[in-house]
Amino acid sequence: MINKTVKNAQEALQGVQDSMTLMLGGFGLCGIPENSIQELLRLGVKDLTCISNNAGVDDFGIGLLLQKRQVRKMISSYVGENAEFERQLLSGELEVELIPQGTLAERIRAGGAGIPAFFTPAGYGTEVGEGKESREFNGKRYLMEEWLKADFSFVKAWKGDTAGNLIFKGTARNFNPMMAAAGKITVAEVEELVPAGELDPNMIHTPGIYVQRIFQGEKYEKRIEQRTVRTA
Amino acid sequence: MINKTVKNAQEALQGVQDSMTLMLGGFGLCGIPENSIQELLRLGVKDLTCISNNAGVDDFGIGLLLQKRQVRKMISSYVGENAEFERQLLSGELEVELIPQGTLAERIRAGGAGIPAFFTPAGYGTEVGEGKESREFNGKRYLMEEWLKADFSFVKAWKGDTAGNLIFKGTARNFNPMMAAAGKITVAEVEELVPAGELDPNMIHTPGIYVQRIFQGEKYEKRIEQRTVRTA
Amino acid sequence: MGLDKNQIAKRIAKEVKNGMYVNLGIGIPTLVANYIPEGVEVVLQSENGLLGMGPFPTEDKVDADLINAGKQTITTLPGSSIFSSAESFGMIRGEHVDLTILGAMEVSEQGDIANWKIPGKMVKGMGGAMDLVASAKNIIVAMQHTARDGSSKLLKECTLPITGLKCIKKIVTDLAVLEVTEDGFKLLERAPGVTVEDIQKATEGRLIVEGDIPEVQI
Amino acid sequence: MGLDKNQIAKRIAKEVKNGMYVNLGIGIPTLVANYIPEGVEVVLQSENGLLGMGPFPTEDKVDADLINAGKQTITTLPGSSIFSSAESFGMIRGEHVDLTILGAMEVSEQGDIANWKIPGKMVKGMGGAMDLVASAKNIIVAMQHTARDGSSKLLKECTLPITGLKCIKKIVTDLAVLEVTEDGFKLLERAPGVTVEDIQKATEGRLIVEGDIPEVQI
Repeated sequence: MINKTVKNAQEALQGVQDSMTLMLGGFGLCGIPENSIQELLRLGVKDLTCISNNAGVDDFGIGLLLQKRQVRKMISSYVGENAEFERQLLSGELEVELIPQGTLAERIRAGGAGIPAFFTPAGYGTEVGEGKESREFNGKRYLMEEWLKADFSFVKAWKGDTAGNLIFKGTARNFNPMMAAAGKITVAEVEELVPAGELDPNMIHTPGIYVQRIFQGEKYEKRIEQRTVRTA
Repeated sequence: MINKTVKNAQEALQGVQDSMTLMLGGFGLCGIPENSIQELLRLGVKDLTCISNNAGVDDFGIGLLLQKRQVRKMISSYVGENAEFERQLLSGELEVELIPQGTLAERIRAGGAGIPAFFTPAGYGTEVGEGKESREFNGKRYLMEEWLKADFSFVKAWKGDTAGNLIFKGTARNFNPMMAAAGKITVAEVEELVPAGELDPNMIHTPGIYVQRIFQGEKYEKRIEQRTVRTA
Repeated sequence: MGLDKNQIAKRIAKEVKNGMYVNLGIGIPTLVANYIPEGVEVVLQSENGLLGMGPFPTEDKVDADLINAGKQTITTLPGSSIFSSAESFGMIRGEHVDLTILGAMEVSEQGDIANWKIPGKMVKGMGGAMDLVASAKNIIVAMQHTARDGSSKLLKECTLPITGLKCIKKIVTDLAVLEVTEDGFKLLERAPGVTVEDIQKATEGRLIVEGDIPEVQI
Repeated sequence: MGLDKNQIAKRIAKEVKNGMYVNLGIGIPTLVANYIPEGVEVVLQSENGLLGMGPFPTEDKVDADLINAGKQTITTLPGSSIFSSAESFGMIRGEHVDLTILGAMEVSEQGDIANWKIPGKMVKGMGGAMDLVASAKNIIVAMQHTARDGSSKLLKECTLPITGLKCIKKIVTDLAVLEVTEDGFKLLERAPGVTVEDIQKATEGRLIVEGDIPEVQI
C-alpha cells in the first residue's frame, strides 16, 4: 500500500505559500487541525483565503491566524465569537464571503467529486442568490452553485493509517471528509497513526486516496466553546 | 428512539402497487435485497419501473421479476448476463434506459439529498448526452443530469438496528446507501437486526432517518456470479 | 401577561408528534426538547452531524468531540448516528427532517422569514438557517411578537434581509399562536390574559380572526 | 508475430508508476495487475466500491460480499477501504484515480473511444466506462490492432457509438505502442517481428513515424 506518512506538521506543510486557498476542517473548535494551524502560524504565510465553516475564537483555531493578519479572505457560514475578526472586517483588512452551511458543505463535496455545479434551494430569494443563476424544478426555485477546491486541505481525524485512511470521532467529523477530497494536497493530522491493516476497511470514513500526507499530531487541546453539563 | 421494525417482508412491502418506481440495491448479485425481491414476486405487482445498477441473472435477483413479466422498464448501467432480459428487450416487452454508472449513482444520491440537478462530464459527446443540456466549466464540457427518486427503495444491509441504522459489509454496500435516502418509503432488510444502542453511532453507514421499515431477512443465498479463486 | 420563553417552548412542544425527526434552532427552540410529552418518541437532528441528540453530559462524560450546532457539549442516545456536514444537509435538503423550529427577527404574512442579518450591525452569518428554511416540510417559528421598541415583528413584508421565502407555517409568540395562510396570519390561540385587540395592535401584517379564539393550553 | 494478451498487459504494466491509484477494466487490463514490477506500490480501485483490491481468494476465503467490478470474488489488502458507488465515482470524476486502463473496440486519431455498443447487437450497457473516460487524467487502451476481418480499429473517426471524446492518451496493441497526439497516432514501439509497414497497413487513422522505432521491451 502507498505510504503517506510524513514526520510532522513541518514536513506536511511543505509547499504552502502566500495567497493560497486553504480548507480547514472543523465546526466551531470541534475537529480542527490544531497542529497544522500552529505550523501555518510558524510559517507566517499570508494573504490566505481560508475556507472553513467558522473562524475560530480570538485566541484559538483560525482566530490565531487572524490575529497575525495572515488571512485576506474567509469563506464561512458563521463567523461569530471573534472580536478580532469583527475589527478586521469593519476596518476592511479582511474580506468575508458568507455561504449557507449546507451549500458550503455541498460545494466542497462537489469539488472533491468532480461536479462543477449543482442546484440547491438554499438562499433563493435572498441576497445569497444575487447574481446567481436560478431555475425551477418541479415548481420550486433553486440556485446554481459551483464547486469549491483548495490548494491545501487541512483535516483532523481521530485515527489514521499509513495508507491515509481516516476515521473521525463524534461530531468532530463535520466538514473534514469533504475537505479531504477537495484539496489538491490534503494534509491529515491524526490523534493516533497506525500501520496499514489495523483499521477495518469497512469502517473507513475517508479513503486514503484523498490524503497526500498524514502525521500524528501532538498536544491536542480540544478546547470546548460551550461546556454545558447536567448534574447526574 | 423511533422504532422502524416490522415483522417480515410481507409487512415491509405493504403499499407496493402496480406501476410504481422501485429502487433495488446491489451490484450484480452482491448486496441485493433477496427477501424483498421474493415478496415482490409473491405480490405479483406489475408494470414496475426498476432502478438498479444491474438486472440480475436469469434465475436470480431481478431476473426473477423479469421472468414473471413484472417489470415494464429497467433503469440500469449494465444489463448483461441475462438471456430473458435480452429476449424481452428485443421483443419490445421491456423498456430499458441505460445510464453511466457514476451518473446513476450520483442521480440517486441527488434524489436523496434534495439536489434536483447537477453537472457531470460522463456521457458528453455520446448518445447519452442527446437532448440534454450541456455547459462548459473551466474549459471542459458537462451534461446536466437530474435527480432520481423512487416510491419504494429496497436495500440490504449486513447489520441494522431498530432505529433503522444500517451497516453494510464489503462491496455489498455499493448502491444501497444512496437508494436508502432516495426512496419515499425505504425498506431495509438485514442479516442481523439488533436493538438500538448496539451499533456504534460513529460507524453507521446509513442513518436511520432514511429507513422507514426494517426487518431481519432469512435464507440468504448470496449467489456468486464469478467464483474466482487461487490456490493457496 | 403573555407567555415566557419556557411557555412558548412548552406550547411548541405540543406540535411535535410521535415519530418525527426534528431540528431545533438556538434559543427558545432548544428549550422545546425539555417539554416533549412522555410517550412521544422524536429524534433530534443537530446539523453539525448527529441524529439522536441526547441531554447535556454529566461532568465526567464531557467530550470535546461531541457538540451540537450551538457548540454545546452533548451526548448520544441508543440508536444515534453520526455523519458529515454534507450528509447532514443532504438530510435537511432532501426533506427527511420532519419539523424545524427556529427563532426569527421578522416574519411576513406570506411566510417569509428574516433572521440572519441586521444592516449596520456585524454580520455573523446565516449558518444553516437558509438551508433549513429552504427545505423543511414544516417550520415553526418561536419569537417575541414585538421588538423592544414595541414595533411588530409580524409584518406585511420583511424589512430585514430575507433568510427564506414563503416557508413559515406556524408562529408561536409570547402573545399568540398563528398559522400563516394564503390570506395572512390566522390567529389560532391567544396567551392567557391577552385579548384579540392586544394581538391585533401588535401585528402589522394582516391578522385573520375567525370566531372565538381560545386561550393557549400548556 | 505480435504480442499476445499477456504481453500486452506486461507492456502496459511498465506505464504503472510507484504511488499510482489505478482502475483496471475487464479483460486484458485485469491482467496488468499480474505484471506490476516489484517495488512499485500501486493501489487498484474497483469502481463498485473498493480501494486496494487484492488477489483472488483461496477457496476458504471466498466471500460473496467482496467482489470486483467484473463480479469476481476478490480480497482486500492491509490499508484497503470500502465505500459506496457514489463515493467511488466521486473519486473517479474528481480525478483522484491516476490511471485508467481499459479495452476498446475503436479509437480515433483524436483520442475518441468507442467500446460500449454495437448497433444491431444486444446492448448491455456502458457500466462505468463513460464515467471513467470522461474523468481520468490518464487513460491507456489495451486492444487488438485490427478486428477479426482485418479492418483497423485505429481510425480517423470512430464508426461505432462513442464512449468518450478526446480522452485516450496511449494505446498498446498486439502490434504496437502508440501515443495519441494532436496530429494523430504517434508510433512509439513496434512488437517483435512486426515492421513499421505492417503497422501502417493495419492503421486507418493518421500514423506518425519519426526516426527509428524501437522494439517493445517486455
